[in-house]
Amino acid sequence: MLHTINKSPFEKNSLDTCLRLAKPGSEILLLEDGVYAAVKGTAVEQQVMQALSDYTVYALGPDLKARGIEEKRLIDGIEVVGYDGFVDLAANSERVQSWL
Amino acid sequence: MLHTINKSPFEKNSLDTCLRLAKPGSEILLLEDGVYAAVKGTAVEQQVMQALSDYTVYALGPDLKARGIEEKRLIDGIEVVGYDGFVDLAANSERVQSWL
Amino acid sequence: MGNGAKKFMYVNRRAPYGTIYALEGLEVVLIGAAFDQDVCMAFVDDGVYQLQKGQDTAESNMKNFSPTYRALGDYEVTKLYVEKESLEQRGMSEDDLMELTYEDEDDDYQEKPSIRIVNRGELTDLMEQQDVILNY
Amino acid sequence: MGNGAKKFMYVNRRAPYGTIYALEGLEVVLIGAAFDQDVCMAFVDDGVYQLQKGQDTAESNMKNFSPTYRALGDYEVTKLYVEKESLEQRGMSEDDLMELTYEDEDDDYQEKPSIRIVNRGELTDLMEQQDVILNY
Amino acid sequence: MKFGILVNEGPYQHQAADTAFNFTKAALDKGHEIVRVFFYHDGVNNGTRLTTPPQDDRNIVNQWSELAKEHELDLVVCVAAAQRRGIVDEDEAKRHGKNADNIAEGFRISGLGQLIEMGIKADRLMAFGD
Amino acid sequence: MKFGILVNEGPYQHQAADTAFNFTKAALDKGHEIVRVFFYHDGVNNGTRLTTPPQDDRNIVNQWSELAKEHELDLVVCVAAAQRRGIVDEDEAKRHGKNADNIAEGFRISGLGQLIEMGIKADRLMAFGD
Repeated sequence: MLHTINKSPFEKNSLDTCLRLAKPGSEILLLEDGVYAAVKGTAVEQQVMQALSDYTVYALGPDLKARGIEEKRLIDGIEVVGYDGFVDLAANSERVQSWL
Repeated sequence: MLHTINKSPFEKNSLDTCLRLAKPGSEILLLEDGVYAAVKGTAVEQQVMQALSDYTVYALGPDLKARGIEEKRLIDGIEVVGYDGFVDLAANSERVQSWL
Repeated sequence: MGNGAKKFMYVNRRAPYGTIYALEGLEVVLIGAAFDQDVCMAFVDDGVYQLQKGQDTAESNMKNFSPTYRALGDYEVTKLYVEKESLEQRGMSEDDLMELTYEDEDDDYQEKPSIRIVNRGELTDLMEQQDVILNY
Repeated sequence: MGNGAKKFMYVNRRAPYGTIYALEGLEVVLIGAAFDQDVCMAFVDDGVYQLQKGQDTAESNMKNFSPTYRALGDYEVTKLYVEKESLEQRGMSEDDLMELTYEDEDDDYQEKPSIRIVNRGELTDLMEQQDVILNY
Repeated sequence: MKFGILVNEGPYQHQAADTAFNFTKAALDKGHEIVRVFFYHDGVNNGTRLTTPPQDDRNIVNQWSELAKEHELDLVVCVAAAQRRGIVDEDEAKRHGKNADNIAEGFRISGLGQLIEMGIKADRLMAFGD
Repeated sequence: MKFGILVNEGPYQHQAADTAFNFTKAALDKGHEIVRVFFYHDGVNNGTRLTTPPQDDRNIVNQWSELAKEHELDLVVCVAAAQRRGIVDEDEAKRHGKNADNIAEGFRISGLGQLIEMGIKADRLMAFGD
């Protein structure tokens, strides 16, 4: 199952709720302002690193670039995908939950 | 100075930021979904009780009623005002900061 | 419910009135009821506030749509899952929520409660059983 | 600046692109610069992301408005206060921010930095000195 | 006392549009002056006459139009924000080759300078948004 | 594979409107089918032809209209949400006594049932919003 998060973890509670309710083994895609959760050294870094042991975490490349986040600043283990990869993730999951 | 907060403290970071930056002695008005911070027994109760020692905290009555929150459920010390009281608070403060 | 019925879950995470998502989300559920699918609703985070008793919008001049939740049973929307952790974080219990019921046609039309308090693990399992999840 | 000038502070608390507030907020600042008031900007919470270096929107097909911040100096908007605590929470330092400067007409047009890192207490004091605070 | 009112969100989606109206009405009832109501961001969507909300709900656009008529309020829709979102008066329609306009009674379209001017003239600027 | 696309926010204010478009385009490029694009909540505001964004910015409404033409997309604006927000086609204008309409090319106004039907027909329903 694919979960998407499009909110900054510093502004809204979407990441918290997703991590509380997503089944281990699920895929999580960070996009729009949600990509800020993927960056090293932030106040949510531990939470995201913990999540990486339960989930596969992706971040949307075009949204990282728009926000000036270079890939080397990402937490190890987070995979970058484009819109085509987003489509593949959705197609390959049985269902999608957007934590709007 | 009057600070207004219209967001739920469980959904957004507006309350946190307001309490970090508002000068002690200021007035804080909770309105719209912000009124949920005024209720007893929630996960932010301690934070709000602490705030009451530094600030005067108000909640907008019409927004409490819309959401089914009876006044007896409010944290002691929070004052309820109507739209007319909101106008008075704004008029009596030197400036207003809306933490949108 | 037909054999080809899909499982729809409407996840409500927003408080009522501050934004319109709760009201317009409810409109989807009511329309959807005519399509003979397997429908349930989940109330998570601030979504639990939608079910708060005693809403009165007279002074704020908005439309009070809370009575509509009582109609859900008649539309055969009978599974309203409320996350226990979300209630607790907000200092609420089932007593704070509206009493919502439905008549169980498979059990001599007995009146039964629609609200079911579930913990996070149960909600996770429920989500995994769905075909379509709509989040407001 | 006239004697009757008011002190305006534009408080930016949102990330760029996810919503339009940053872009349209900047448009207010640029227009406001023509009114000869005492203007400053504050960057708090996700607002600090607006000043991140190296923004490139080609693949997301949005308008990259970050170059506009470089024009602020020419509009005599020279006080950009960035909250230290907000940077730290996001694992950022001044090195991550665009280099924004202005020419100080009171000091032989020397080029000086517009960004000033302030702590929460300093920002509190600055807010208390304003006449008008606009929050995006 | 002179209030300036800034509305940043459209009708119905966010309560901000309602709160702005209720505040404005309460301020007028108390004898205060409203320098201007400025609609910015999605707030410009409060200025369309094409809404038809359900009959058992409030009509946010008409409420503003009526309050403006009664108190000679200056309701200003930001032109730049309106162009992005499709709020158009007769002049704007002509200027951009549109074959229709949708501005509501009592609203006018003008520049962002009107917001700054409102901030200068008003004793208090009140912002309502998301 | 069949995708259904739900758009819950208007153009420009939230990136959701852009993400929905970029996803839809990418899905089509990969040979997937788009059952329908349904515009709900403020998302209905994507369906007005009266926008004139700055020339150096993308035109979100036209992007949808052009993509719809190219791929015969079904762009549906929810009637109830549209009535609250003032998105109107010729029929709706007549029905509610409005003297103008503003629907953009390639969009049609219809009921919420089209959203449910899209959820039933599509293999995946993708929601984009705030």
